Amino acid sequence: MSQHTHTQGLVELCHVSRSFGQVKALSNVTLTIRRGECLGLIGHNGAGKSTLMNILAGTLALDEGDMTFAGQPLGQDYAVNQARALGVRCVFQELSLCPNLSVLENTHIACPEIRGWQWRKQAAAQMTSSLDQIFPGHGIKPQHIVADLSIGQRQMVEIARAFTAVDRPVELVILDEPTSSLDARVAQQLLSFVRRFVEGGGSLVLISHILDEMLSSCDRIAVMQDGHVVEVRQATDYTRDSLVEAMGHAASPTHTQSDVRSNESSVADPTASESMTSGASNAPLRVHQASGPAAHTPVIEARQGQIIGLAGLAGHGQSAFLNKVLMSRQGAGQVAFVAGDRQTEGIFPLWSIAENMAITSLKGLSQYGLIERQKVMAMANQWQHEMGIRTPSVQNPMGSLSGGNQQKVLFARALGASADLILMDDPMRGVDVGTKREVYERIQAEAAKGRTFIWYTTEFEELSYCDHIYVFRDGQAVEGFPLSELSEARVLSSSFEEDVVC
Amino acid sequence: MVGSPEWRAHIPRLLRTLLPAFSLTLLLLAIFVMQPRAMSYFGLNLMLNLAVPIALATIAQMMVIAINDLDLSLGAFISFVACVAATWLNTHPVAGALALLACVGIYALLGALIHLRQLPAIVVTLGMSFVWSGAAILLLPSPGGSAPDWLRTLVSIKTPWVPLAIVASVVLALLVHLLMVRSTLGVRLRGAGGNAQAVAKSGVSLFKARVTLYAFAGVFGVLAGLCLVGLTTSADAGIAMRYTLLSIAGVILGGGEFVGGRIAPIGAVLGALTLVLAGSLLSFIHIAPDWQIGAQGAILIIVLALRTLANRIGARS
Amino acid sequence: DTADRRIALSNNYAGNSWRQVMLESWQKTTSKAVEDGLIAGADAYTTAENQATEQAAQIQNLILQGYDAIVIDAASPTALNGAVRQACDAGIVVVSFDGVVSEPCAYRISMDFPASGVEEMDYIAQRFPDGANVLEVRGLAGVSVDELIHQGIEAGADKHPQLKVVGSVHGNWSQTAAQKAVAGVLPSLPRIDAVVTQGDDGFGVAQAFENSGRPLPIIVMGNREAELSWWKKQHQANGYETFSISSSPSISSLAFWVAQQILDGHEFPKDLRSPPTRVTQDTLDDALDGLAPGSILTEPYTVDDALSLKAATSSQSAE
Amino acid sequence: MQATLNRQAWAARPWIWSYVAAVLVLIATWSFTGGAGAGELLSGALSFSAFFAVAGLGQMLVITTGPGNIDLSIPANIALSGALAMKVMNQQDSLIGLGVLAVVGCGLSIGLFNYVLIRLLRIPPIIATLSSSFLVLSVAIVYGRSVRIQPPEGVYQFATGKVLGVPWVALLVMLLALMMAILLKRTRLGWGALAIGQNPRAAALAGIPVERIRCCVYMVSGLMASLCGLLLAGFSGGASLSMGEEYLLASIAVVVIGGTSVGGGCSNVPGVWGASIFLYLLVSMLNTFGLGAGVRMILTGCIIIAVITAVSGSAVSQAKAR
Ligand SMILES: Nc1ncnc2c1ncn2[C@@H]1O[C@H](COP(=O)(O)OP(=O)(O)OP(=O)(O)O)[C@@H](O)[C@H]1O
Ligand SMILES: Nc1ncnc2c1ncn2[C@@H]1O[C@H](COP(=O)(O)OP(=O)(O)OP(=O)(O)O)[C@@H](O)[C@H]1O
Ligand SMILES: [Mg+2]
Ligand SMILES: [Mg+2]
Repeated sequence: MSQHTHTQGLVELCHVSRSFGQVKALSNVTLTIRRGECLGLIGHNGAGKSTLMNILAGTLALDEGDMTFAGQPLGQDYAVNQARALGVRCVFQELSLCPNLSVLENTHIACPEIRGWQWRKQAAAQMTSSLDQIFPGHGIKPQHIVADLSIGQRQMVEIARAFTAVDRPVELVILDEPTSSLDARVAQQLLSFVRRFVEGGGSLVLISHILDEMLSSCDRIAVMQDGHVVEVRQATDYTRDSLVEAMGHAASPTHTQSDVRSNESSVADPTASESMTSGASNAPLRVHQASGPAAHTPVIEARQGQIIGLAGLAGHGQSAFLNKVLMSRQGAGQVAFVAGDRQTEGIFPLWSIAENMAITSLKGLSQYGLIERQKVMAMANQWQHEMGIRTPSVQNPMGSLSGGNQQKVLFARALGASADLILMDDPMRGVDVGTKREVYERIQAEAAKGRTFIWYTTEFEELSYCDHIYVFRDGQAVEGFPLSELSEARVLSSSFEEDVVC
Repeated sequence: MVGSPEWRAHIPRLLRTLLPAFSLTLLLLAIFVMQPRAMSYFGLNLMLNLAVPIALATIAQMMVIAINDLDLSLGAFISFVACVAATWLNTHPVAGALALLACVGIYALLGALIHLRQLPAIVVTLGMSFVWSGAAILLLPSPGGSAPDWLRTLVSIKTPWVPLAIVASVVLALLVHLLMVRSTLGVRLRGAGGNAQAVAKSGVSLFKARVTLYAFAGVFGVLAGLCLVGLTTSADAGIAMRYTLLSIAGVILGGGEFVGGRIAPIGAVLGALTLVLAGSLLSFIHIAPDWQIGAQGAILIIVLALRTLANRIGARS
Repeated sequence: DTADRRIALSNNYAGNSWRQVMLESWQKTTSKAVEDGLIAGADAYTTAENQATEQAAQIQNLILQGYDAIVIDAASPTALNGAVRQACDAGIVVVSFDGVVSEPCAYRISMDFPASGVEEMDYIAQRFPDGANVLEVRGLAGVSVDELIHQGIEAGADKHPQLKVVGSVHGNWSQTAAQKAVAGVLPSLPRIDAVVTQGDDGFGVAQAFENSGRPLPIIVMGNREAELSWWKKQHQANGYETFSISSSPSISSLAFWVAQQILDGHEFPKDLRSPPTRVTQDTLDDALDGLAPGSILTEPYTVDDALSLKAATSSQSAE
Repeated sequence: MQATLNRQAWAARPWIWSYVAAVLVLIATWSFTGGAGAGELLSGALSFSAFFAVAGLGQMLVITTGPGNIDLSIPANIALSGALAMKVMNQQDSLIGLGVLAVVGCGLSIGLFNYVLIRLLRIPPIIATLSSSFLVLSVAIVYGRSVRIQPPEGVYQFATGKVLGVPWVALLVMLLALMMAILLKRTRLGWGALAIGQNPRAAALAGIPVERIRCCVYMVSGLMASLCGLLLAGFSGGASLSMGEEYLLASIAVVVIGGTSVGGGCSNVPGVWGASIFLYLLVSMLNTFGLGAGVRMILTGCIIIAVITAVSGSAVSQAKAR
């Protein structure tokens, strides 16, 4: 039977529209999700991907249009519980776990079928097996409280939760930017599971801004632009450049290492850096680490105008390091921070976009100690333009922005501040390709003007924009090397070295 | 398992959950040192029996706090229940029982109203506190009434070995722990407080969750009022007004938080007992009357400061 | 002989001047008694919150401490009954005063509140034989003393039909609350000739009238220094005359003596009436003489007063 | 179209409703009395609600910094400050300045003390301020027993005086409210407090001096409460220990009825005034109707709930319209 329905759609969306006030998030979208395929959904920030998936998952009502599931039309009253009953699961872009509950308790929330006298045991077993299957070596216990997990671990829990089948099989899973908070290794684990899942007959929708992932994991890719699906083709028909072009960005040549500005001459070997003195007026930032697992722990040094990259697997203390630097520098007021975990560390939900943007630069926006509203608005409008934040007005609430656009606001907050040291905690989570490129250029331009960046990233590609890279393991930087010595193998080997022993 | 790094990572959390027990022990020790007579069946019962209604009130408040609301009417509600119990329940048991049931119903309705119209619970319950007080004054314009005999006997049962007050507190703590922490219902209710949007996206009805929690609050409020009137044998319209504040303080002292569905039933009961014992300790130290009220504050501060200290030392080791 | 006996005072509230003077009076009387070796100890305990439940817990703690007698100014006449019963069962003498308890095993010393209400109305009737508009300022709703005085006022209104109670507000026995409540209703009221109060609120009422610019009515006062001073000033300015009545805070020492005498083996009836303290125009200057600012008029009681009280009460009941 | 626009403007300003409610109550009172004593009632409302408002302003700032932040030491603070003012001023006009200084110092120190308990001893704010209120009340009892009851003439004149029927006190508190509004809308301290109330962790990471602001917030609350104590003592002809008791609930009530979110991060200065006036007029109205205490209280509660339901009803329907 599954062979028979393979070409027929599992889910069909016909002429679906949805708007939020004046914003038309989706207009007239027609899309088919087939059985046993992984459909990729790609598009710029605010294109309407999450909105479409929310409609599919039953958490948003559509304004116009029809949906069918396995040939059966879904009524106007289609909602979460019906979606669940049909075997549709969704991992939302903004994580949807209860931080006060443990992992297994969160499993019950999503799978109420797990109940009865032994429900804890059952939920723990389900969750462990699901996690083991998708993320071998995850290190998460079902009893852990979610608030204690790092954002990457939370994402793993949520993904694994979506694949736990209790009573009925999972038919369709929607993954909305599942890899944004995962490091390369874990992301790879997920993607290979995705292939196994669809080969087993399941259907899957994958949203991601990382092109390579899309190209390698999806069977077909649908491209969205401003609320429309502009084209759907086999993944093999696309190349990186043609995808970018289809999304509506001018296709710029793929980034290579050679066009990164290289002021490597000013970068010294970190082990030798202690003997170096800087001629610049700003003394370099230097962080000595307590002795760690590795034989030699490098002194982390960031000089004016440098971009320092922090690499390594997620959860190995990069954020903690950034936090430490932030707290030690904050007294001087010359430091800004771009959060990656925007929900818990970045946004102020009750405020408008403009206020969210201005909060770090208030000193410069005030006169006689009073904040000038015009200056705030001017700043917000300017940065909306520069970052391409899609919204009718910067006075709209922060929550009306799509995930990637919220992230851009956080970027604007830090870049707009007068800080000369900017710390970035995996800041590109959810930002689309076109914007990313602009931001990379922007960061380099700012660095050239004398600003210093410390940049933790989970994407290997981004390390090539850094002057100097430190790899973290077990809470410590275990190795540091200049850009010229960067290679994926080197980063991987220092991230893993002793992991094998454990 | 014990001693593994896995386990060690959870020591701070474990310590935090043990803190309410720590402060209670600290207070009990101080009292025993000052008044050895307190260390007896009779002594413990005397010190703790009035803590039981407060513990019940604290649990009621905790139900509301679990969904990120605050009940400012609890004290007035319990006073009203006490008045009903001392009048109608005594003279017309059936009518009285129905009235108490209706009270629980009103609580559930409040939950529904707050959810459907998205009202700030604190304002609604503030308004309700006037309503309950007014109703209590209409019922008992001046103090009086008399608790039904069965209620009086019930609260003065002599349990073997351990006084009723302690048995009741332990049973209460464990029952509510089972209900709110161990059961699947409790998980959904706490989840609704932890991340309302997320549980709604998983198909849990927030409406049901809030109504259920408010109904629970009503039930425990009624129990608190009955227990109180059984102990005092008669009622007045303002008998439990302070329970509002005490119950909030008890929840927080027990390790609960105002938002995020972080509640700890066992801690809440311990917190209520701690507050009551802090008052008792005062009677065992001889202080000039002028400073007695201040000493009450000082005792609370010292107990909490010691527990912060213990927490820090524990977390460091 | 009570030289090795100990007495405790359980008090539920210390936040107003009446209670402050009451505690002071206890302190003075008992420290003398302890010095004289009449009694081993007499400690005063005040709860932090004005709550019957907290006071009940306090009484239970006092039982635990082994006091021989407990003197109570109660937050509620009924809510302490459970604890009082336990004290009686433990063989402890319980004497309640001012705020009395209804538990039969306890002794009660209090002013005749309804009678004082009637007396206030009597005074007004005498000042306005042709009738008057009266405003009633009550205490805290739901508390028995408020209800008792109110009953007295109502009885007085029945007794003097020419007096018309045109308004009634709750001043919560607090100067500021009374001022606010009165200021709130005044605009809607006709001319007020007289105001009856329950204590600690007369001065607030006077303030409300002064601020409203209305003619000053006869405000029946409650023996507070502020009230009496204001009265005196008005009298000097324009011959203002009124009347003041309240229970004396030193009733705590009276209760102490009663407790001590019972411990000593004397028999007392369960219900004792303490006389109110009154101030008239004639006694105003004497009353104000030596009265500390912010204080309240009080009469010292001795052990003889306790005995004569017993005699008076017994003769009353014999009638 | 016009109607929906208006509706949006109203829902965006929840404080309007407290004024609407106040006006309705006023009309109800006047129709009962036939308009007698109208001016008197209004000017009374202005001066009495000024005391609620000034204490409420401080409480509002504390509540703004997030759930769990609440200042329960306001009543004790009022009692102590009133006593302190009267004693320092000693009925002499020449000492008024010194008295005001003492009161300001007292309020700021109580706020600082609260903050120290919260920060250094890590005591939850609600319990910290409760404990400190006991201590402060004890100090007030010990210190205030021999208080000279009368305020100096200058203070009394100021507290009870009027200009064009508007009490001076009300003008002063309006000025304070204006300053508070500017503080919240236009200063870094205010923005910081609002940010902390929404997401304290994000606030710290965005470079906001979280602890310094928390400290300021509690100190401002202490200051406001002590000013309330001073004014109240002046207004009612002297300090008394029980003077602040009703402010425990009232200070919270005016804040939340005025539209400030208890969840933090959103504050509402005009609402504090509106709610203060509303509460005073409501009690006066029910007193005027001459109802018994029980019925009066029930009506008070029902009216409060009805008002809040009406307000949120419009907000909900507007959200749906979006
Ligand atoms: N609750 C809302 N209120 C108002 N506007 C909204 C709301 N949710 C989404 N939008 C708007 O709808 C549009 C589509 O948003 P959506 O979240 O679907 O984008 P997306 O494609 O998922 O973007 P991203 O890649 O950044 O996640 C955006 O312009 C967004 O501002
Ligand atoms: N100041 C803080 N307050 C609350 N939680 C914190 C704080 N600092 C760190 N955490 C939490 O502690 C956990 C471990 O953090 P840590 O910074 O060491 O991991 P990480 O290496 O940065 O993780 P990732 O690479 O996923 O960002 C995370 O869940 C983080 O959110
Ligand atoms: Mg999205
Ligand atoms: Mg991190």
